[in-house]
Amino acid sequence: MTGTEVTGTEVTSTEMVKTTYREAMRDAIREALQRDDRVFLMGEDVGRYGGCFAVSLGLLAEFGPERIRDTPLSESAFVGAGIGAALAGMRPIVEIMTVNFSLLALDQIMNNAATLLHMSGGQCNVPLVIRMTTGAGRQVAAQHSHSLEGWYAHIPGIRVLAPATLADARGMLWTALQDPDPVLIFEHGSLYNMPGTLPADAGAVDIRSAAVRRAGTDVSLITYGGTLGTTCAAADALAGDGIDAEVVDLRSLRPLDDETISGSVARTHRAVVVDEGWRTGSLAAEVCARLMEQAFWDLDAPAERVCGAEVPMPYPRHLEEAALPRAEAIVAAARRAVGGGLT
Amino acid sequence: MTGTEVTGTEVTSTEMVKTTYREAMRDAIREALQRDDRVFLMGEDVGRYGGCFAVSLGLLAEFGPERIRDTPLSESAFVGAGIGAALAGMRPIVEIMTVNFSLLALDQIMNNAATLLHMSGGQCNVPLVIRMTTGAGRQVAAQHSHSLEGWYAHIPGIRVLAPATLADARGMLWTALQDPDPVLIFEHGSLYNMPGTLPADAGAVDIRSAAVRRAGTDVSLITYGGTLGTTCAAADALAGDGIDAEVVDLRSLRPLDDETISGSVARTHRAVVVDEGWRTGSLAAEVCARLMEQAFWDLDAPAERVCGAEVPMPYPRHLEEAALPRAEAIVAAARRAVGGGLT
Amino acid sequence: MSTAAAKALQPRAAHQRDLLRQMLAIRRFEDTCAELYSAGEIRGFVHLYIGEEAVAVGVSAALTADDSIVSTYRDHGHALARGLPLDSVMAEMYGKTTGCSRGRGGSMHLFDVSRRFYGGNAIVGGGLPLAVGIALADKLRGDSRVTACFFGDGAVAEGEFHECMNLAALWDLPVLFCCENNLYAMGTALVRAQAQTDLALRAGSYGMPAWPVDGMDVLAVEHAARSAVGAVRAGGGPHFLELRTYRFRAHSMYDPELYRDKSEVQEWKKRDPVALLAGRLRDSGECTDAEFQAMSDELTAEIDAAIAAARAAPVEPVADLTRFVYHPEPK
Amino acid sequence: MSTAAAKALQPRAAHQRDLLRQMLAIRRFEDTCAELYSAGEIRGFVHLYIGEEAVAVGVSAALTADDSIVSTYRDHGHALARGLPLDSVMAEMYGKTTGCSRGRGGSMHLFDVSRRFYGGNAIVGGGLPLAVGIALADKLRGDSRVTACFFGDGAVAEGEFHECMNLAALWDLPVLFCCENNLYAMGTALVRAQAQTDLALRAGSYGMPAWPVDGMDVLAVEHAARSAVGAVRAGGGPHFLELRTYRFRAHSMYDPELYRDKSEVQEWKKRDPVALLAGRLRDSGECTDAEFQAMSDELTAEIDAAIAAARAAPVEPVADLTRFVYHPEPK
Ligand SMILES: Cc1ncc(C[n+]2csc(CCOP(=O)(O)OP(=O)(O)O)c2C)c(N)n1
Ligand SMILES: Cc1ncc(C[n+]2csc(CCOP(=O)(O)OP(=O)(O)O)c2C)c(N)n1
Ligand SMILES: [Mg+2]
Ligand SMILES: [Mg+2]
Repeated sequence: MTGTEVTGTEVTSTEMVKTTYREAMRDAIREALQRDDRVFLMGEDVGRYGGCFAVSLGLLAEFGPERIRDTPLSESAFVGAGIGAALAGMRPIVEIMTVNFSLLALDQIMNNAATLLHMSGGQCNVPLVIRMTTGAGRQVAAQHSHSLEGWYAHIPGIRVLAPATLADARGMLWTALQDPDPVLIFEHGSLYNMPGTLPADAGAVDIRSAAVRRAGTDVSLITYGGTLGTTCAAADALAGDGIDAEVVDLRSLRPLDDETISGSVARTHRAVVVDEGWRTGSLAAEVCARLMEQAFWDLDAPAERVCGAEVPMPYPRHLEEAALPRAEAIVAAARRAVGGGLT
Repeated sequence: MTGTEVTGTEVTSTEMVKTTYREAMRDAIREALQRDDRVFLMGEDVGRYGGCFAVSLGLLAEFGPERIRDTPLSESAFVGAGIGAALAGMRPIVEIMTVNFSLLALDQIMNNAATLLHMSGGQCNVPLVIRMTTGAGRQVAAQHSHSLEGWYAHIPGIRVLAPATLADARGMLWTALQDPDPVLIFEHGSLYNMPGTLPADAGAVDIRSAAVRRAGTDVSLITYGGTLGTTCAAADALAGDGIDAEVVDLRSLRPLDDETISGSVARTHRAVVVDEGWRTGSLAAEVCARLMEQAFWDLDAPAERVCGAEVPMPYPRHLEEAALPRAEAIVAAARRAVGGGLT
Repeated sequence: MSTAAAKALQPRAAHQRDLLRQMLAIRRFEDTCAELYSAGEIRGFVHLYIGEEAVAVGVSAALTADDSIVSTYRDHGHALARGLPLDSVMAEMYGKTTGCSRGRGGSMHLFDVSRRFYGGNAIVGGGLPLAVGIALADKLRGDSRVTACFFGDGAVAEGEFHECMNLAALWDLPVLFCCENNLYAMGTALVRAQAQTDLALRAGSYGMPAWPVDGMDVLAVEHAARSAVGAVRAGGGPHFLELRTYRFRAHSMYDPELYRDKSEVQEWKKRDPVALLAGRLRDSGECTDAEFQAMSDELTAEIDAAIAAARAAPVEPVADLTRFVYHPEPK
Repeated sequence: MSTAAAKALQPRAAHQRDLLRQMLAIRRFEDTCAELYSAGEIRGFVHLYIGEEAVAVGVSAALTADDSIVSTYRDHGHALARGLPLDSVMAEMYGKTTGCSRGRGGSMHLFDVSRRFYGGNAIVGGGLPLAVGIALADKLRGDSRVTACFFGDGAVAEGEFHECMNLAALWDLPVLFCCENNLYAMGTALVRAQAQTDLALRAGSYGMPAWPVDGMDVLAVEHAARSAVGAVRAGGGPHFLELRTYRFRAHSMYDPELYRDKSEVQEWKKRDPVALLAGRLRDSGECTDAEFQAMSDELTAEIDAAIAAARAAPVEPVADLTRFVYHPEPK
């Protein structure tokens, strides 16, 4: 759950400026509002309050209440209204405070946003972006600590993104807004304070491919979002032991970039999938199933999963820590894999 | 999507009576209402209409409107009310017409039913049963054809059942009602008309274990619910080719019975997982991930998945059929597996 | 009657004959659908609008081509009244490529974005937020469109209804909420679903103008809709019409109708909206029996032609199964 | 005052002193929580009830031990007023095994089923269906319990609110809906969230008795609650109280309060419910400054003891991480 900065793959030669994940996200929203009249931001407390994670702080003053639109507590209606506005030609960014409340809007996402294009035989465009915070790590207990992006990745008709770096926080939104289909962006709550630098002219990034965040030869550590930092820390620890781990950041959870994932495993012959969500039925399960299908003969040991414990998140810090993927567990899994899965 | 009868494992010597899946379910509800005062059935159109699939037909006359309780169209409120009534000592059976509408009640299921016991440090009992119809096969298109039981199997704190036989339709409900935790029962819409016979005194069955519906040595076909019939048909076809398939009916989707699943694959060394849900993030993915973890060294070929196509269900019959797991696809996957996954 | 007065009546008569023709088209279309369903030519869920034709036709008459419409799974009437070509709707029932949704949607999911008809929606209440959003887009752009949103009495119990009433009223959005109160949600009578059965009063509690309308009288519906649409377009914020109507047929093709008396249905059939207007126009000489018969024959021919075309039309190839899940990747 | 009259007043005075003590206990408890939070001893989300104490205390005074309560994430006041031992609530803030939820829940999830306190709920509106269900169980069994359900003005916008009002009214369930209208949902003022800001009127549209109450005056709250609880218990169906109150502190510990003026807060603080009752009792001689100070000192000692006990208490072992996800398998 650390906010260690992970450097993106993009390298440029322009001036570098200090920023945070939160500011990168805010800059992305500001840029979108400036570049395209059809863009507006809508959600609970995005305006006067400044966003429950302060992402949109200041934007109300800059763009006014029509484009930075506070909504009542009505997740289903305002997400659905975002879909309707997209149908009618706008480019809404809808913020759901956290993934925990998105269940109240899931019918609209599943049965309208993801489905209208197909049901209408290709007529209905839903160029909508939905942003929400996900994940645990702040002791906010059972109803406020879900990681459900894996569920959303099950739904045909939408794209699901998980920016884990400053560059992706800065760059994924604009690309998502250009996409004719609905895109969901999951921002892990532990990342907002992550500091770092970005090129002054940082902008749109590709949203189709996974990224190798660290190259390695002995084992592929495959993860995304909030656990990228922990996974990189595990890779560091493994390096100390002489195990050279590759770290793959999925970036796009739907569709998955099979080529990069399988390509990595074809080189390393071992895989550990790290996912904060509850283990059973996690996104990690899907990655393992694909490795089974696409990389079975490449694997020298069974792919391992390091996931969230299957428990509604307990409040106390020691239990929350125990419930979340920790670097030691990743290290142990990687060692098992390198040992052939036989230990 | 055929309703071929699949015989349960239970064998008794009492008189056999003709019945259907629908009647077996109705008998189970009736028995529960008779045996336990605390039981009542609540949901949309369960009373006057007789249930949208006629499962509760006649029960209103028998038990009256307090115990066969029609609700307004308010999925979240009446599912939540079921949770509250269970908390307060009743044993409600809540019917959600179909899984498609359960998204509107998902917050209550996830954040209350599944979570109250833990959040309260063990104080809050939620002995609730929620029944719903699932699945496609009747050309009812994109918003009415979901198979989301795999999602529910992701949630710690609930049990998820999928009766695929008459014996299970007749027997799972009572056992579920005795369980102190919330239990979800998914009834595939294509099964209701399935005819067959049951012992006159058929009753409660275990809800913890998977069942081997057909023993075999060459490949394990692992499935549940609506696709059990198709899978058995595929096994028959394979037998004609000299491939002896074992058919495992998961029965309980959460928790999964690892012992039976891995045990089967340890014997056959090959697996095909069949699941009507969309492939990515399906329950089949979880089964494959577990096979990776628990049976990697037993597998002579990668486990295969035969799943629903990743598309909001189209209306026309030919496209719906193409979107659903078909016996031919299962046969082809089994052949690939038996051929070592190399073809 | 003076010649001048008679002349002034001409367009009125033509208009009313047109309303009658539209209602009759829906009636004939759906009678035919019921037959085709029994014959196994069309499948899935089919919800007939028979008895409620005055609502769709009356409301649609008050809208311009530039306004938007959101419908439900009981959408044949709304679609035809909106002017979707009958043959494209019929082809959709057959699941053919020539259908208004290329056959992918079927009865419950008729779409025609060129006519701003944003589709049948099979989740009760699920269309309301779409209507709110379409209206929000119009308001943000300063367009003077109105979005008409149809839904049943059953939808009023859903939380989504409440959220949408509040949003539309709070933001003063140009939506016309058209509640088709046919007294039943499947088998559940309004009185067993609503603590407060006066639905217009309920809507009024959000601070929006709302009133009940005789939904069996197309002229009453049109009159109410015109005044509501006018007010909405003039910036008066959302309006709500409770259209009191009745479904003559079963809820869907599966419904044994255990929940209501035949006599109740018979009572309502006395107020059949098609017969009501046809009778008036006959009495006033504006549509004679012969003219009515001609209209009917024309429709029969149109429907027969639509069936023939639908039967002959191609289906989407299986290879295209997953088309329209996403837009094609830019090359 | 005659001796008889003074005697008759005794129980009243004792009762009012008790109300004061309860409100003060909540105030002191929460002031302490704020400090402990700053010191990093307690974590997670903590929502203070300071300013709203009269609501919980007044409503709880009208309930019997056999009635049920459903609360929100802003639940310290409801829990303490219900009689949950202060030290078990404090231990819960520390996440200790001696906490009222064994430390698993934390501030937002206080539970005590032995006192029929069905918990803090952190999904806005999420507790309402539970209250409806508990009341349904009581009604089905013929128990004469009342279920009091607390929720904020923000919850009124959620669809769940609407569904639950309707269900409770339709089925005539013994629920007392206690809407804590503190004028804000996080940073969103009521006027920017509701088309119709008269929340009692809104509830009335479901056909249930509903009225606004001065939520800063504990006696007014108790009075209203007693009459509502009496009516509910007598079979009068659900009732709704709109308790007009104000939160003196930030929404949670993270909130910079950009959305309201300091002066507005100051205005409301003039109606501080603790000071209001303390002043009255001082003026009437029923609670002198010295008595108030003694009460306050007692509470300080009680809280200090609770902190010491909580600090010393054990945490759940990590080995028990997944305990209470399911009931243990029968052996
Ligand atoms: C959310 C949801 N719940 C349940 C259903 C099943 N269902 C389909 S139509 C219907 C009745 C709706 O009644 P009403 O809104 O009055 O419309 P009507 O059918 O009378 O036109 C029900 C319960 C559904 N489609 N969506
Ligand atoms: C469904 C849902 N949406 C959003 C939130 C985030 N949230 C927590 S409290 C709150 C404001 C609630 O306001 P109100 O109901 O008035 O209660 P108050 O905090 O004023 O006591 C919000 C938006 C939530 N917990 N649940
Ligand atoms: Mg109706
Ligand atoms: Mg509030």
